[in-house]
Amino acid sequence: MEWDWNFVWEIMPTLIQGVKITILATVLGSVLAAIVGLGIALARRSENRIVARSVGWFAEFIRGTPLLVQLYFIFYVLPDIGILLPPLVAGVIGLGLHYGTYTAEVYRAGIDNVPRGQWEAAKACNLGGRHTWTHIILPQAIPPMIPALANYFIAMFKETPLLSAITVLELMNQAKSVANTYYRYIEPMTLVGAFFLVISLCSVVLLRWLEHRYGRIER
Amino acid sequence: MPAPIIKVDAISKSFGAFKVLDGLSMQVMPGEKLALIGPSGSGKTTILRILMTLEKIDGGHIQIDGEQLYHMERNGQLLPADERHLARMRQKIGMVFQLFNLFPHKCVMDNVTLAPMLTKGVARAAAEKRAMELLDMVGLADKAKAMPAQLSGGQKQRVAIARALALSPKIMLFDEVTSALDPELVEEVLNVMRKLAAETDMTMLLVTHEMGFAHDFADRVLFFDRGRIVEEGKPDEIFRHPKQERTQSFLKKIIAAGHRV
Amino acid sequence: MPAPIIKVDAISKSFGAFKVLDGLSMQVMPGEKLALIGPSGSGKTTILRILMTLEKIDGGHIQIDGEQLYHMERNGQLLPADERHLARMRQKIGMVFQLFNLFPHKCVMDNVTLAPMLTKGVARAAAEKRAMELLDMVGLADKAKAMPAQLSGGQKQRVAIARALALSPKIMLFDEVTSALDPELVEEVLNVMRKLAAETDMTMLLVTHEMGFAHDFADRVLFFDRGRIVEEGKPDEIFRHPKQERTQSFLKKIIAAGHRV
Amino acid sequence: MTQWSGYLGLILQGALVTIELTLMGSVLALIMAFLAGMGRVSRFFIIRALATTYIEFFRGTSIFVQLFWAYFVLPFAGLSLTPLQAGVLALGLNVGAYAAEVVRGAILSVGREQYEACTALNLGRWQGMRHVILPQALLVMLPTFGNNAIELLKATSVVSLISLADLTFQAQVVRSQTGSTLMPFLSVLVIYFALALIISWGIRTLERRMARGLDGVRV
Amino acid sequence: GARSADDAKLEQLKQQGFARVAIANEPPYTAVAADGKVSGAAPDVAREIFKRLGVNDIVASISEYGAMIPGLQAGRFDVVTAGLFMKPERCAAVAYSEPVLCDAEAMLVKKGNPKGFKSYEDIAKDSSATVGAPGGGTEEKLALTAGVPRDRVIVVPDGQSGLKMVQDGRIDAYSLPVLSINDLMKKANDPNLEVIAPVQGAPVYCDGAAFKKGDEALRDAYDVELAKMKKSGEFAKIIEPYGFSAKAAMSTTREKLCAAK
Ligand SMILES: Nc1ncnc2c1ncn2[C@@H]1O[C@H](COP(=O)(O)OP(=O)(O)OP(=O)(O)O)[C@@H](O)[C@H]1O
Ligand SMILES: Nc1ncnc2c1ncn2[C@@H]1O[C@H](COP(=O)(O)OP(=O)(O)OP(=O)(O)O)[C@@H](O)[C@H]1O
Ligand SMILES: [Mg+2]
Ligand SMILES: [Mg+2]
Repeated sequence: MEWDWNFVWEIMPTLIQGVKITILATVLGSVLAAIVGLGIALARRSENRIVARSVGWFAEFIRGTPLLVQLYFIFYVLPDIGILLPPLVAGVIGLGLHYGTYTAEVYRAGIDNVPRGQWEAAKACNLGGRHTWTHIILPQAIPPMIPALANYFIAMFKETPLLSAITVLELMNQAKSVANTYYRYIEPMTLVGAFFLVISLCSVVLLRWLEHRYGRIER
Repeated sequence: MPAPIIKVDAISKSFGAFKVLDGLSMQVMPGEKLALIGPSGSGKTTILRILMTLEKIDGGHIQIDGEQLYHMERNGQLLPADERHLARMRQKIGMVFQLFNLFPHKCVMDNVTLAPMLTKGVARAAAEKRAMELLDMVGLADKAKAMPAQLSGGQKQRVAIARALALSPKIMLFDEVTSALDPELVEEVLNVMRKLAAETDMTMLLVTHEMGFAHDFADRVLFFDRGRIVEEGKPDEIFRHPKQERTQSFLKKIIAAGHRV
Repeated sequence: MPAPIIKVDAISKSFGAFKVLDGLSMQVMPGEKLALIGPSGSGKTTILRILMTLEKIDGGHIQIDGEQLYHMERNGQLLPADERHLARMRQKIGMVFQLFNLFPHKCVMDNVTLAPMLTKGVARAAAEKRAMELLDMVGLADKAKAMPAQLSGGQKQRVAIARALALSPKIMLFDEVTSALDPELVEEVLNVMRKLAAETDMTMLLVTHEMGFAHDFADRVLFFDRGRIVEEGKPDEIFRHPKQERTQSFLKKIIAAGHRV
Repeated sequence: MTQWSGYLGLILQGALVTIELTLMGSVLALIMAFLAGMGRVSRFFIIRALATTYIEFFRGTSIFVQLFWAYFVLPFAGLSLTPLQAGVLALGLNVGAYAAEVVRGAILSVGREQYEACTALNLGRWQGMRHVILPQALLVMLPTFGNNAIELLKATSVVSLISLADLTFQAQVVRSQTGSTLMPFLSVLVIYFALALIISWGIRTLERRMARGLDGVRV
Repeated sequence: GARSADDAKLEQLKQQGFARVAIANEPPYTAVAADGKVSGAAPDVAREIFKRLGVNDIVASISEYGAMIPGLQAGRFDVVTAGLFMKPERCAAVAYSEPVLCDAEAMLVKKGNPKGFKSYEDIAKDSSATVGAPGGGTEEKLALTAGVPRDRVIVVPDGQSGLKMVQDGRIDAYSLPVLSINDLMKKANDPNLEVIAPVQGAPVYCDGAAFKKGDEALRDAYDVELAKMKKSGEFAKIIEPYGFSAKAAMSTTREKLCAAK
């Protein structure tokens, strides 16, 4: 089987349709993951042992099991208890929840990396809990973790093909449907690969910049 | 005779199985300047951190300015202090750390004004005016807009002192405030502290390895060893005529290592 | 008069735009004990690191024991040294660092025997015998099986000295070997160095802020400032009667900060 | 529901395939990680360039694309792999690229002073690497390797998309044969989680064993 | 020439003792039993024919419909026996045997057929209606040809998912061959569902075993045995228990089906 450029141009518009959905899912998933992660990180630090423990185990469970199965679960099992989500919404929730457990670790590391001296200085300045978080800890914790967060969002982007399993017509699904129609795998799959590679290489540049911009904090 | 401003009564403190403070008692008079000296690991830092409520005590009592620090009296009963009580007590105490612990993401001015504005609701203008006075006092009025990373160690430590003073505490705690500094920068910080000691009637507790400075600065010296006060007295007594053998051998080693007393 | 063992000839070194060493020259005689003093950032560490080949030079020449350090003579031409030449030259030089730099995953014995076994092919038994002698010399024969993390700072530094000696270098470089230690631990390291100075005819270069020790230890003192040697002479001359204004003001500050000279 | 117990056998067969994939993939990933990770810090430009290309390519294109490529496109180049081989190849190379960065990071995380001590003791480059740097770096790598192994375990679920009868795939089969959705998915989630727990327990044990008496090494 | 190469294929299969077949997971065409054994009408026929050809067994891998032909071309399987209906485009891509299983198309809808579908055109006309079908299957193509836009033809991975999506109201109709839908209905036993069969305007399709282009000799050998079995009635014995009609398969030919518009 030979590479066929005409075929490439023919299927391009279809694939671009898929790209749009892929990007949409990634963006929405990232926003959700950023929020879920902060929630988990704070809950795990909670004074309430039961909350901290159960959130901890839940996060471990999500982190230790494949996103693909979780997506099946959200899409096919949840309707049994009356939660019927459109494919894209189910996909975004799956991505957000799954990656939220990763970003939670980033938040945790970011917070732990603020030296103990800063907590103590805040106390010596008689700042209360809320003021310590908002004025001292988070402003120092968040900038250094931006690159790590971005890293996970790029990883999430590369996992969006999983959404094809729950009928979201993202890039991979479009490519498969093209392959199904014309019985040719080489061009669509290679194009999908090239597309991911290009975005990834661009994101490497973006990451370098983020690292440079936010990576360290001068003390 | 006035009442002591700090009254430490038989407190003990362990880290795991290791007993750092063992039934320690001491009293400090208002306005007194106290130097805490002693070998590494003897608990000097720990007692300061306990007074600043950075560590909890396992037993005993502490009174600050006539009030219990770690306990509250409610209906004649002594209960463990809650966060509100601790916050109120902390207003009386300020602390300067060995490693400065400035807030690296805030400029010098913001470091000094943050706490008064947030905890006492001082208006920005008033807070900045007071901050400028304090920065002037420590000789850094021209660095108000600088970020901590742009300062030398000595300058950082002087900012840290100004920051602690901004809350006008009655008691100031200093933990080896010069030991992280290059030798050439030590003097500028000690000068500020001398000035402070001379000009205010604040109570000051100082942990230091600079025996010469401790000698000039302190009204009274406490010598710590293994979580207890082994000897105390006027600087001249302790440094020139230590009674305890442990004190003598400690001072001898320090002097041999090249420090002036 | 014997030939100098170290001959530094008009070397310069920059980090980026910042010129750390600027046409520096100096000579050291075999067996001489040299103290390098001077303010922070004046290039003392840099010259030691250059001698140890941890930094490259930008210009100038260095001869060690009659051979070029950074250059090789081939067919009468002076070429930049290759790794083999450097490795051979490094056999003559040992260095002890401020932060010890022990290998944390190896016990004390392995720290000392590793290099002789790997670089000189010494058999384990012979290497361990020699290591025990050295550990005995630094007073740590009983710690041979300990891991570095189990040692105090002073002990770590003594192991580091033994490790450097195990390669029997002709020249030893010491960079502020006591400045990371607790005051009480300084003396044990200085004692080892005194012994070393008295017992061997090794050439020793010492960077230090311990003026008292520099005074006792050194045959000659070099005072560095901004990458140049501003003044040099016998310890008594430098410490008691410094000629240069820069030297005087430096020593005055150090003394004011509480250090004995 | 009587049927269901019969299908448990299928699921366990799937678990076996998943374990097999994880083990073989991990071995390949480990080899690639050390080759490429040390290649990245090589003195020679060519080796660095090769390692970088490998890493960026496999991190950049999504694992799905790599899998479909290995399975559907490679045969046209005359290399026909069984589904298991294709799965191991894609997973191993993909995770190996991520782990290579861990190796590199760990090597670089060993302080400059350790390299300088090696120079001062006149150890050669390889001697220093072998006796001083790598033993310390290994301890730094280990926890992240554990995470990589769990990532690999989870990624095996995507081989179900190329019809390799792993855990996820068998869950699908059981689902369409029994008509029950909840049970197969829930049970494979639990199995995946149990496997992930075993991996992290194993790594922790290994770490404790290696870290004995090593409080000085950064972990 | 080509002929002997083709014979070689059968020889090779005989030697390795099995043929690799692609199946779907769609009873009654193909099915996997609780013990993991492959059954279903299509593989059962293939198993019997291969046995007669001297190939003892078949090894099945389950595949998506869309992946079957590319997989065949890539040499992943020797033959597809999965209810892959003959259509002109497919006949161009693979070498089919004579017809094996024939079936009409059906749709699964909610009880009472609320949207009143009778044909794929009805779905195309209702701009809010969605239809599910296996990716790369006949039904997907039929729906698209009937004018249902791409975004209303939902690619559903397997029958159980399709059933579930109709139950949950995610899609309005799910289309598969009649017997497949009936099998699904039997398992689901859901009174809220209804089957529309046959779909109006959709022809009756027949599948055949699909071989790679170039394997025509193997295909021809396969056809010979298939014809014998059809004649002897063994063919009917295998497929009729699954609900398929042997007569339907015997009343048409590959030639007709591949030419059909
Ligand atoms: N958070 C902690 N956990 C465990 N042990 C601790 C902790 N903080 C202090 N210690 C131990 O308590 C002992 C006393 O410590 P402390 O810091 O009070 O000594 P110090 O007198 O200030 O000594 P130095 O002169 O070295 O600062 C030390 O042995 C120290 O190791
Ligand atoms: N790797 C480097 N990159 C950039 N600047 C450097 C580097 N190493 C040293 N410097 C700079 O070179 C100057 C001289 O450094 P050096 O360490 O030799 O001083 P020093 O005399 O040893 O001072 P100290 O007493 O503080 O150890 C300093 O200003 C330092 O900041
Ligand atoms: Mg202390
Ligand atoms: Mg230095």
